Amino acid sequence: MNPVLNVGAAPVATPWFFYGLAAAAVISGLLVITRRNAVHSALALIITLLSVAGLYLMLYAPFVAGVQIIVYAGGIMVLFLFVIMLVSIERSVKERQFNRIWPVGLFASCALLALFLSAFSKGKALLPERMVQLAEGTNTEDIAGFLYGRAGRMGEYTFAFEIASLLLLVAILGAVIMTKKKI
Amino acid sequence: MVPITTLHYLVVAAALFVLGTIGVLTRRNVVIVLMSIELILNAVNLNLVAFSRMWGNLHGQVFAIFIVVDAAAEAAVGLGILIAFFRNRETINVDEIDLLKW
Amino acid sequence: MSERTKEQANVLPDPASYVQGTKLDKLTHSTSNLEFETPDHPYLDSNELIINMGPQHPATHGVLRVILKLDGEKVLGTECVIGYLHRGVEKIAENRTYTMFNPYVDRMDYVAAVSNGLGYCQAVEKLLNIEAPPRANYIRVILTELNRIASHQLWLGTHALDIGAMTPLFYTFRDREEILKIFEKYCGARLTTHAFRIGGCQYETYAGFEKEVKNFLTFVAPKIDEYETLLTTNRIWLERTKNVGVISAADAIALGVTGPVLRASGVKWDIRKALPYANYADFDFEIPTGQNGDTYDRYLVRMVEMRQSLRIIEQAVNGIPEGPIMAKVPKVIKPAVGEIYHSIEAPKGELGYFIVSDGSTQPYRLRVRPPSFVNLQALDVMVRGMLVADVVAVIGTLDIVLGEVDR
Amino acid sequence: MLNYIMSYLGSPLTPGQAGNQFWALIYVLIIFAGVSVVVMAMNWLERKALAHFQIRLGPMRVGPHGLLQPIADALKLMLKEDIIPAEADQFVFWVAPLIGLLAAFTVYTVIPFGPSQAVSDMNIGILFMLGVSSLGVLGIVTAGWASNSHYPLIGALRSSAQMVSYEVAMGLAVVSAILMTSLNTAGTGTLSMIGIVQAQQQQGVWFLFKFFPLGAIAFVIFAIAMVAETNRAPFDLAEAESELTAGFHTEYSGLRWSLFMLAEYAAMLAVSAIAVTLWLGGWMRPFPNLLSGPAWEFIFSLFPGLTFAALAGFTFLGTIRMPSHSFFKIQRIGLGVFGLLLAFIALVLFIIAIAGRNADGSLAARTREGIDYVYWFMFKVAIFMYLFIWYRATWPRYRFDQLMRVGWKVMLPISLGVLILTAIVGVLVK
Repeated sequence: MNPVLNVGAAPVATPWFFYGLAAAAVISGLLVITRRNAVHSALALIITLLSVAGLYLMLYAPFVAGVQIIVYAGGIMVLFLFVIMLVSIERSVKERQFNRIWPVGLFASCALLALFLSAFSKGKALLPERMVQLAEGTNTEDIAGFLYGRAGRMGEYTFAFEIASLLLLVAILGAVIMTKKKI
Repeated sequence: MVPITTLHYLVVAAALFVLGTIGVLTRRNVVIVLMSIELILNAVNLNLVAFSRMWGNLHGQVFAIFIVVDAAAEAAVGLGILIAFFRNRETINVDEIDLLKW
Repeated sequence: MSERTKEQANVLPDPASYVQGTKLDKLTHSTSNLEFETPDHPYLDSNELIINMGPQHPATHGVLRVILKLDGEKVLGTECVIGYLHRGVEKIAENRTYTMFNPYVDRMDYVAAVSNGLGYCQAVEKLLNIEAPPRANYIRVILTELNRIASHQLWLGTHALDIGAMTPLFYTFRDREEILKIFEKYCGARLTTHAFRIGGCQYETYAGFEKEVKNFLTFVAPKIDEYETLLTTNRIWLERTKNVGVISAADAIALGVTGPVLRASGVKWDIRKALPYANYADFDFEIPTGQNGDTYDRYLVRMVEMRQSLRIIEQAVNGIPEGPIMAKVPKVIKPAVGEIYHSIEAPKGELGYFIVSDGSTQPYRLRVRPPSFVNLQALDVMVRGMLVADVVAVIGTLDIVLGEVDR
Repeated sequence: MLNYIMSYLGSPLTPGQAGNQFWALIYVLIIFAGVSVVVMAMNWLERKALAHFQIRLGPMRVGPHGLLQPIADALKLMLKEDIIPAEADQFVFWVAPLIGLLAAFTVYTVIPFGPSQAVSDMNIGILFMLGVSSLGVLGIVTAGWASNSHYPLIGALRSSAQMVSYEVAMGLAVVSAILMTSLNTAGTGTLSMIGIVQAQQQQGVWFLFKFFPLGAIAFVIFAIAMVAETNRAPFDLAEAESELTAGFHTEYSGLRWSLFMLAEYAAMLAVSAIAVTLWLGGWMRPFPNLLSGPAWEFIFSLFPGLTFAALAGFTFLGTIRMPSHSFFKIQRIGLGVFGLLLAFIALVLFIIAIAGRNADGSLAARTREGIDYVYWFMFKVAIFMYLFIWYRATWPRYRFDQLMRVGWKVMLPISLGVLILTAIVGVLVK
């Protein structure tokens, strides 16, 4: 069996794709927290988000990937850039970038990383070796089944979904009220 | 080459999560702190989707969508606060935001 | 002040009496919106922006520089910086004889050069106390009104282009071309015509002049309807012009605004009717006025003015008398000591010439009252509190020519 | 070895999926080149059509009737100095046009030119498309910011606000079309671009005419929003020449500026393709069910050839009407050759149409079908392209607050209402 011939039918989740996307995500994540200029940070964050969307696609979650691109990259990041432009940042670029307790923060985060890694290495045996094949073709329908219910029954998350819409409404009102000069 | 397992995704997510916490704990610029929070949320999402793949059901993906909704709300409100704050104090440094009222 | 100008001052009607429906005691200058508005919220302004519009800008009609103070897109105030096209026309006049200076006035409002020449020639004629013969006056009226149409067409095209409608520009320029052809045939120049001389006209009309002008009248009337079909009821055009750049009649009078801008605010003030010069008194035409004083009304007023000009030209062409075209003018023009102010209704408003003569061959002082310059003052009043896009619309609707503003 | 290559290239092509990476790469290259050529042609067409709207001739000097003008333009732009302002943020300034271009071109990976004429058939096709096309705004925003100048900044702010606002109405209109795909026996819709067209085929009606006038209203909303989304007149506030000199690309010059133009035109084509796919039946010819049968099939398959024949005819007419002066000799020859080329293409298309008139699965028949699909798709897109030019010649520009008012207070409620009504009617019909 030639591995190349198999590609058309098999998923394209070759390890190279994974390593490339993971490296892009982590490196640009590093750029996000180290750049002086907030716009550069935002651009790096966009690359991270798109890489993570690619990882979702590799995990057979195309709908989540689509939502990630639309909501995060197309919506939230535009909002971020918008705000960065509104608040003039010429001054903040020249200022000190890290706060006084940065060694403490760095140490705590590194400790967290060590905790994660030790947990992973210890608990490696708990994770199943093989991944379950998810139906990619009906991914959207299945998620819709969870959110809206299917065949006349309420979905498992319909109530939570409605609450989420309420949350968004409250967030919209809150944002409008806070940013308006005069109400 | 080693096939990609759930653990690989978990490591990437952990790295992103730690980068996010470093950003939140050390940066002064509120905008970048908010972006770091987005990094953290993304790491969590990646974990959820990876576990969803591992167990072969979609609950993780549904949760990921809820977290995206939450992130949108958080960004809107957070940036709203930021703009209101900037109007009042002309600063976006998080360690200068240390008064409950003025 | 000479006897004649005093007499003129007595005859001059009070512009305030022309205001329709406005009580005279309300005609005081309202200063409320003339000060820089301080934001009434206690915040520091995070996004106040100073923008330098011009002198190199596609929509400032030349080299006008407008410094805009913006809050986001909202205009908090403007400051016009002029003088980029200053050539010292008034000073040049002091070093030229009256005849030699005549071509210079064409270079002020180069869009309406004929009107400029008419005003200057009539002012000097008044100073010399001579009258142009009737046939010369008829030719003058025909050419001046043709020029008014040409000027309004140019205004319409550029104004529409500023607001984003590209196409009317080309239509108006196509039709303006016909007017320029008539000018070229009459005096050899298209833009800076130098058509008139002190005491009348130098050139007799060419053969077929009347016919060509009549042809033009039948040609252009449907074209004006064509412009109107493109714009008058266009939703976007209405939204962009209605209630944009509003100036009240009181403010307009206080700022000295004249011409279509004043008439659109409801003041029925047109020097052709109020103080008839040349032989405008012979013709039957109407003065269109608006009610709201907004950009749309100014647009409508100018459109009607074009049609009224067509009426005047038609009457003039049909009634053009035979006779001399030049009055008896001394070879060397040496007016008596004295001063004169004469103004005409140029396409853009009141164009006045104030000439002080010390009895020599050159004016002692010549001062021009250019309509564009005075109208431009109203810009700040009109755009305050509006958006950046409205600044462009208002500059367009004021119909300024920077050659005339800067002189 | 040869057998291996043959088997690799001949691996079965599932609908919408290019079979293997090789074909995917070929498709991508064809689409990239094709879109670039179409953009150049659009450039010429827009200038010519706009000129004729405005009683001008447009480009006439470079080539016969200015046919080579796009090439001359491209050459000029490539040779121009690439100026980066001293105070600009160098990196962001450099990367901004690329973001817009990438976003505009990535969209084409899911556009179905035919049932199997697509790079990929994504399960989330329309979602992907909306998401990626919304990334285009990032290019504009970063360009405006990186220029470090006031006009571009205002242009960028305007355009980002505008695109984000109109995306809402656009998305709701799209959702109402997607809702219509679910009105089948299974009760499940689809987000796949190919699936959407196939749903229209099954239901036997373009979604434009479905639940008249609901589908039409949603279509009109989308048609307006897509003009705003691509920053074209009358919504071209972001690059309003008379207000902001050139908006977000004021400081750009040369090749970098042309990348913005390329992205803009590619985005126009992309949104038109979405509209065609969602409401106008995608690759389907008119009346595929009503006028079915081999005879009708054959008549409709003559259309591509007829179109090119008509174009060739116009070209020959232009050759005849050219002034008989020695100055025009070369131009006349050039135009004649161009006409011959068009006539040759028409001939080839006719031959294919006749050779493949029997739907027997032979190569000729498959080629004929493929040409028909792509032709009808491009034909519908071309109508939208003409509309874009027509809008530009006819209307003045909206003001910013009016634009926002139209977006939020008119389009959004109407599209919401249409969505709800579509759902109600869909349930009632069932």
